Amino acid sequence: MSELELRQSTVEASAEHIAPRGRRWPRPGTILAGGFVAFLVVATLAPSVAWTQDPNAIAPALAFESPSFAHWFGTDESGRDVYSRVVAGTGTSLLIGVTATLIGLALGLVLGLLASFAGRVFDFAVNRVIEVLFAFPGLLLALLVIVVYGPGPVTATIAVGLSTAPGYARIIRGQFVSIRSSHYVEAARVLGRSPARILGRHILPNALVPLSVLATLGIGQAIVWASALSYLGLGAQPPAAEWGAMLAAGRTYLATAPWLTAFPGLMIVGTTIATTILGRALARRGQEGR
Amino acid sequence: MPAASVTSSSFGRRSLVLAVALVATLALAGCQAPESGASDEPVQGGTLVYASGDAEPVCLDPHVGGNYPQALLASQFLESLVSRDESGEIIPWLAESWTASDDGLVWDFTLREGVVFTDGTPLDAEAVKVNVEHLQDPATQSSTGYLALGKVAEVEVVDERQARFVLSSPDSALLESLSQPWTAIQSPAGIARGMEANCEAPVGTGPFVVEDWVKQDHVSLVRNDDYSSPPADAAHDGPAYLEAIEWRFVPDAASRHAALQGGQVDVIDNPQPDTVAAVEGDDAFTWINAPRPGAANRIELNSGQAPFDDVRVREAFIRAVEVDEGIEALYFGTASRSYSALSSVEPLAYSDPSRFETDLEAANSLLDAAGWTERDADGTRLKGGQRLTLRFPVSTNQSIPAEQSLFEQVQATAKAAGFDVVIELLDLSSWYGALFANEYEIVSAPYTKVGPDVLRILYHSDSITPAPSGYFANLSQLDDPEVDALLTEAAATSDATARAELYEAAQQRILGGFYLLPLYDQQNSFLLDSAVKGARALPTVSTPTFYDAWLAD
Amino acid sequence: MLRRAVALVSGAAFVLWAVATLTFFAIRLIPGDPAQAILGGPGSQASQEALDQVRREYGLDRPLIVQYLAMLGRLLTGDLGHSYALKVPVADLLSSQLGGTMLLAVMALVVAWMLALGLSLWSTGRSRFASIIGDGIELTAAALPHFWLAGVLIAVFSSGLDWLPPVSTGTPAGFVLPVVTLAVPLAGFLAQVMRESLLDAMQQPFVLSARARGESTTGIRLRHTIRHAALPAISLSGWALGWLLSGAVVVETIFAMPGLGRTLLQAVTLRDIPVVTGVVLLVALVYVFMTVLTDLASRIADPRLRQEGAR
Amino acid sequence: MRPEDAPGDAPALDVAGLHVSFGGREVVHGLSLRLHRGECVALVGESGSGKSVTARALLGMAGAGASTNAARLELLGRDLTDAGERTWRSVRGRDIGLVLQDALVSLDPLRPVGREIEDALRIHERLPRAARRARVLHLLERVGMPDPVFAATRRSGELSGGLRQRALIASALALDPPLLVADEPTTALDVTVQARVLDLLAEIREAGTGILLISHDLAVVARLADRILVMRGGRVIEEGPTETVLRSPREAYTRALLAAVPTDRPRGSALSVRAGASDAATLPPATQYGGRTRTTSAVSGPAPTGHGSERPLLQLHHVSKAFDVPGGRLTAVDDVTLELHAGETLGLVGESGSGKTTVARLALALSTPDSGDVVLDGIDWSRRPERERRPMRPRLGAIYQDALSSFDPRWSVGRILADAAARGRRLSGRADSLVDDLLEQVGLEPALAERRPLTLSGGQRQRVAIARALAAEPEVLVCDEPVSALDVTIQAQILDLLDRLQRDRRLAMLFISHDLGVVRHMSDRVAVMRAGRIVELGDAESVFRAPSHPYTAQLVADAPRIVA
Repeated sequence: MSELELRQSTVEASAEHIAPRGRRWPRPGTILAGGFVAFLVVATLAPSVAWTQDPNAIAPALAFESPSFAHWFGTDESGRDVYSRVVAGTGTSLLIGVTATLIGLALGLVLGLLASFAGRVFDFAVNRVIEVLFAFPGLLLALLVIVVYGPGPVTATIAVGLSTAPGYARIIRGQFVSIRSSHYVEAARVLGRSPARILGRHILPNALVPLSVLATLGIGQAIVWASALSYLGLGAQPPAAEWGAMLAAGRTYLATAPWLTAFPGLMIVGTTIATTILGRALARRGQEGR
Repeated sequence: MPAASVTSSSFGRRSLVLAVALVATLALAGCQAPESGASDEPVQGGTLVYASGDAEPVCLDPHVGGNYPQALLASQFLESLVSRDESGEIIPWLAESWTASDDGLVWDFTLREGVVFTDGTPLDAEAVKVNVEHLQDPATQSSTGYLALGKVAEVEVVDERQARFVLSSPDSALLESLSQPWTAIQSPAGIARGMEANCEAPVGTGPFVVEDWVKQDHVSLVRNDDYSSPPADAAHDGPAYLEAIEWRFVPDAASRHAALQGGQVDVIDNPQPDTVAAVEGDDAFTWINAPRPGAANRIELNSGQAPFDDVRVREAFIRAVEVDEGIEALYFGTASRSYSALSSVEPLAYSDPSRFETDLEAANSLLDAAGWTERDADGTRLKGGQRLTLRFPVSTNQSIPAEQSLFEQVQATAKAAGFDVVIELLDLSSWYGALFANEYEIVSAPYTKVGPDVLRILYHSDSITPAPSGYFANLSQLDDPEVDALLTEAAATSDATARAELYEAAQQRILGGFYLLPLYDQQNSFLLDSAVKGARALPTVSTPTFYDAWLAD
Repeated sequence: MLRRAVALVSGAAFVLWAVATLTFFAIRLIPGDPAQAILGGPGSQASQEALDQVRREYGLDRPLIVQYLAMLGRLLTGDLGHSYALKVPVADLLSSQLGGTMLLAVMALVVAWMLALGLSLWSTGRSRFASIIGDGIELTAAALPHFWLAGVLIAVFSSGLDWLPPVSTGTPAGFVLPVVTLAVPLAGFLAQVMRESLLDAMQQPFVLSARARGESTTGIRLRHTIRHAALPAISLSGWALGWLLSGAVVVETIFAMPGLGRTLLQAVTLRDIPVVTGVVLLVALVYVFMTVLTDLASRIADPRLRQEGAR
Repeated sequence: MRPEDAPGDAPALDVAGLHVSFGGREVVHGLSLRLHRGECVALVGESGSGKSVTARALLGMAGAGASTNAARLELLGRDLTDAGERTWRSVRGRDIGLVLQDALVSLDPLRPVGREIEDALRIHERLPRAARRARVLHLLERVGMPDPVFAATRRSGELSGGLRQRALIASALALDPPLLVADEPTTALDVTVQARVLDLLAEIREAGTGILLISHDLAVVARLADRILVMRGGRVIEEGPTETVLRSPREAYTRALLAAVPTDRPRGSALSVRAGASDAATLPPATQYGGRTRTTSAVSGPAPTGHGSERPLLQLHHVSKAFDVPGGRLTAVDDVTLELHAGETLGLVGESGSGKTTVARLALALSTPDSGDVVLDGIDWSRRPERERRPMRPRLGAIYQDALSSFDPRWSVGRILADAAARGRRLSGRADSLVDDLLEQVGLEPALAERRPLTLSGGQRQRVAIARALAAEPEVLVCDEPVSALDVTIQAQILDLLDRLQRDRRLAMLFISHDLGVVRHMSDRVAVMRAGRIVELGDAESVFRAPSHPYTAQLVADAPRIVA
């Protein structure tokens, strides 16, 4: 079992435990999370709408100002506006999170499909591969990728994606196997439907919808891992405002300027929580819609 | 402790910074003077805990490789033939005197009498010979020491206390080279144990002995009770006051500082400028500011290829970049702007602020003149469709966060003139990789060496040719026969005045060509719990020494 | 039983072989010359002779397949080679570092378990309020990056309150912050799982049976539901340990503790290939061992799993 | 107050005006009930009738969010109307015991059953450990556990269904409470095991314990209960001695319940009460969802058994199938030979694990036999590659026990049916009318086409499943336990529907069930399966009337029936 499998199980469980009381309105937590994610989307697509000044404009004379009306989140060591940088960093951070998740998902899908449909030999082989990949803990695998390909945001993204792949692969395989042996697939076989049609009409749609929910949950964790790589000096490049890199840079001034780390940190934590809550809400809707 | 409190209360304002360095220096010197009052009487015993933010050495023998972290530790248990005092004068240490032949090719060193290595081997001329051979043996894998002794052809044993260095060509930097920890003298018996054992615990004549090295954690050093060879500028004779030193490796700056505040450690190195400023006026802590000798921290402009093969573009860059405010904000007044290729502790450093005045208009017209007239949507200048992009590889292992922030400011200010600076944060190996591949326009690399001869290593055209491993030190790829001639001549000139003139001429020419942008001295400072008395930095490569140190209650 | 044991051991051997092979060939992709790394990294001014000598000495001049077989042969005898940078046998280096990291990881695992159990027991089956609070704590804890949490803990408990040392001192007090840093995010994950399985268990008929016997709520928690809640968390422990080892890279750096994580980070920076390979193999070994252990523990705790094997 | 202190004639349980509601919605409306020691009272009703909630309310544990109040709630004369949780805890287990449906999950699967039984002793009495152990063994012996010492150390999952149910009863009897509430105590069990457990409950009643037996199955209740209370919609609608209620039920609903029991009902007779009957109570619950009432009309007349010389439509020739299980190989189907003719229903009956479902899967060519052949209309169906089988598949339809899981959860009813009817062709405009037509045939509203199966009731789902099976116009219909998850009146409707469709379309039907009554009612011929083998095969009536194999005889004897 992995982080992802664990998340999947909790999502399914939380969806089960919430009695369908015919709720028409989303819960307050979901609305809040939705609002937060909406802000993230705006900050990603049109950051200039959300920021109050140029995130890369330096003003060393204004360095280390604590949060104020002019600078909501204070200023950093180069006098840049932390709020604007947090906004500007949203795109990069989400890009890293989303791309890493997509890489993990795509790899997991290939492995999972191979394991489920390419026969016993493949199933055995892929399962061993997954097991071997699991033997490398996430950061270790990421470090190994970085040893080979050198540090940087692209490598970090690939590394994080790669390290989540075995988790996705196992879930996807499990999902395919359970759907393939489900009664409704059997019912389709009884009706004389071809394997391709069964795969396209039943198995893929039913496996991929929960997977997309799972992916929303993976994004937050991917950002956290990418930020750890940034802390170790193996992540995003300046002056790109990326939350992990801001956090890593700001940690130096933790004692004297805590706002440098507090706000990017809150964004990472907030994004993870918000995507998780939304993922759960999605899962609930999926469950209720059935 | 008066000296300490003066030091710690006098920085914080830019105008006072220069004074601070002086006061700190005086404060260190002051420790030598006998002091009144019972509490100033040195106390015997105790263990000092030192927390180092520098990388943990992979080998404790500074002959192997030869980097600064090794020098930091080696200064506690190894000693060199000579040392240097505050004014930059060479003073006796393991060698009590020396003479040079008129042609500068033969140097005779007379060793101090009665000095014994901590394994019982006596210090004699044979030991000096073995050390030089060890440094020059490829199997030792020496880099820094090997380079420093590049002109030493052989060492002859004249008698037990007389070692004769025979040079292949005159070397005015020989004494400075021999004062460095990377050429320190080790026990021949210790060297004979082989690299693995010698890396674990080198044997020297120093005031402390390596007892144990727990990898990734600490090195235990214990007092050498038979110690008898302090350098000429030491405050006392005989064994050290401290019983032991626990030398810990604490890579995280915030943790290191918190540990000092919490009393878990007594001394930290590489303190963050903001934390130094934060303990300002706090009697509980003492700040030792000891910039490294050799080169100043600077940004080198790669003149070997476009666009910096054009002096106008180089000047435009230097005119465009504004770093003064940044240095003040980021270093909280703990570092002062440098206008020289050499460290401010080098007596022969030549400084010329006029060449580094920021002038955006001048930068723009220079670039226009050089043909970089168009601009794209980002505001980056273009010439024949080529963008004015400057690749800037930065080693995360060699630069502190404040420095990286400063580079970001360089990036931001250069943008105004139309430069697109691309900072690439790289680990050390990848960083070297980028340099070898010539994939850089600007770069900042530290280089520590005692004496102005460092200029020859950094700016002589010979240093453009890479070693088989790909290494080359002349990162600005400065290729000027006149500079070459000046530096070669200076290295062979033993007359002090003539040598100083030659070095000044060379520096003028180097600065005048806009090959580099000096920033500040190589930052090297220590925060001490004020219970630690008598600690100082050796004026050679500014490594700390705890021979005179003691722990007040 | 014997068949199972054979399957487990051969599976473990396969994983280790595959990890060794993968690492060996992955590392050949690293740009740069290993001989140069041995000679003190690319910054050194190594001469051609020195490079050649090192290549001969380390067998780097032989064909790749010969090097690979030689490595496998050495591995079989437990020889992990010599560190390029530290010039010591990798096995010696790692054996001195393993203890600290394992102690850290296992303690963090135990603390995470206790935190998660406490939180999930507190927040489950009470009010909606408690469940929302519990949920919030879990989500937040699970989203905390280690290095940030460590910074906050140091700022509060070391710099602020001066209760605990910010760097490892070898004393129990020095262990507190690193362990907490590692344990809190993990506890967030574990608590999520535990709470769900606790909720699930509380809706099972056997809880009704127990209540019908006159069992109190506390009694039901202690005698029944807690075990069910623990089951998925037990099977997670193998993964959790791997996760903790990842976190150890960061935590050991921040708290200046000796250990595998820091060794690995240093080896990565120095391109010290034998050490990287050694750490990877060691971690894989630990993972394989943990997998077997959790499998065993799950079987002991849940007879249904044993039953499955017999049906 | 100890039971023996109670007034001699105080009933074990005396309840009057019991109301239970959840969040303002009342689910039990003023129930009254009196039960003496040594007496068994049955509470009978279909799902949702409020019987289980009542049972729980009597133990003071109707559930979170439930509010319970009663005019009178006395246990052995002790008033419990205002009892708090502490009081209830002292009562539960000591004065009143509860036996739930499935011991696999009603006993903690992680703990040895001995410990579970011991718990009640530990909670209520201060006994030394050894004494408690002895009591546990004694209790296990009392409930007829063959090896009590061994059984005490087993977990529920390690015991067979019957034995674990005995252990569950032992745990409820630990302190010999005067009252035992048994909520569907035999529902998950095979017939023969069910009979033994009912015997055990009878013994317990004889020993002086009052039993409140809760069941949906009148036949089970008939065996044990002294009095019957019929519950519907949270009310007791009829009450009386067992004999009276069963022989001359007053209420139409009770009559409908009785009519729905297929046991001993001749083939072809309608089980569900006809639509349009005056009493609203007879309306099947299908009307709860749809607007109009569409009930199937009863069918009558003898079954058109038309085989003889005709070639069988589906044949299984000496078919065997084994599966790998840890620790060996399990032969699920062992040399089975069956024939199925057009227009005929072949019943396949057997207990769980006898191989019935494997036979169904072999017949449907969802799995391939290890040896023997499956022949569909003269074509060797089992040996062909799937590609060649696929065009033939629409000739067979299948209906499963769990209809819901046989539908793609993302598809609407309309899409499911249109897809099945399409047989791979494009339907375009005709799809809607086809779906409407199919829904009408199985007695469902056209409006249901928009819904997802999850939102349908159990009966409606099974109707949709039947409609899907019919959509492809099959010749053979394989029904694997089609009604075992349904309430008895719904079961009756589905059985009637299947029967009618089979006749109308001259379908060959393989009807698989563990329920003898259902099989007997539905089948022309019957095969009895045990441990993978057919032990008896023949005409349905003769097999059940005069079983030749002792196993069949045992099954027939143990089957619960209303009229003994």
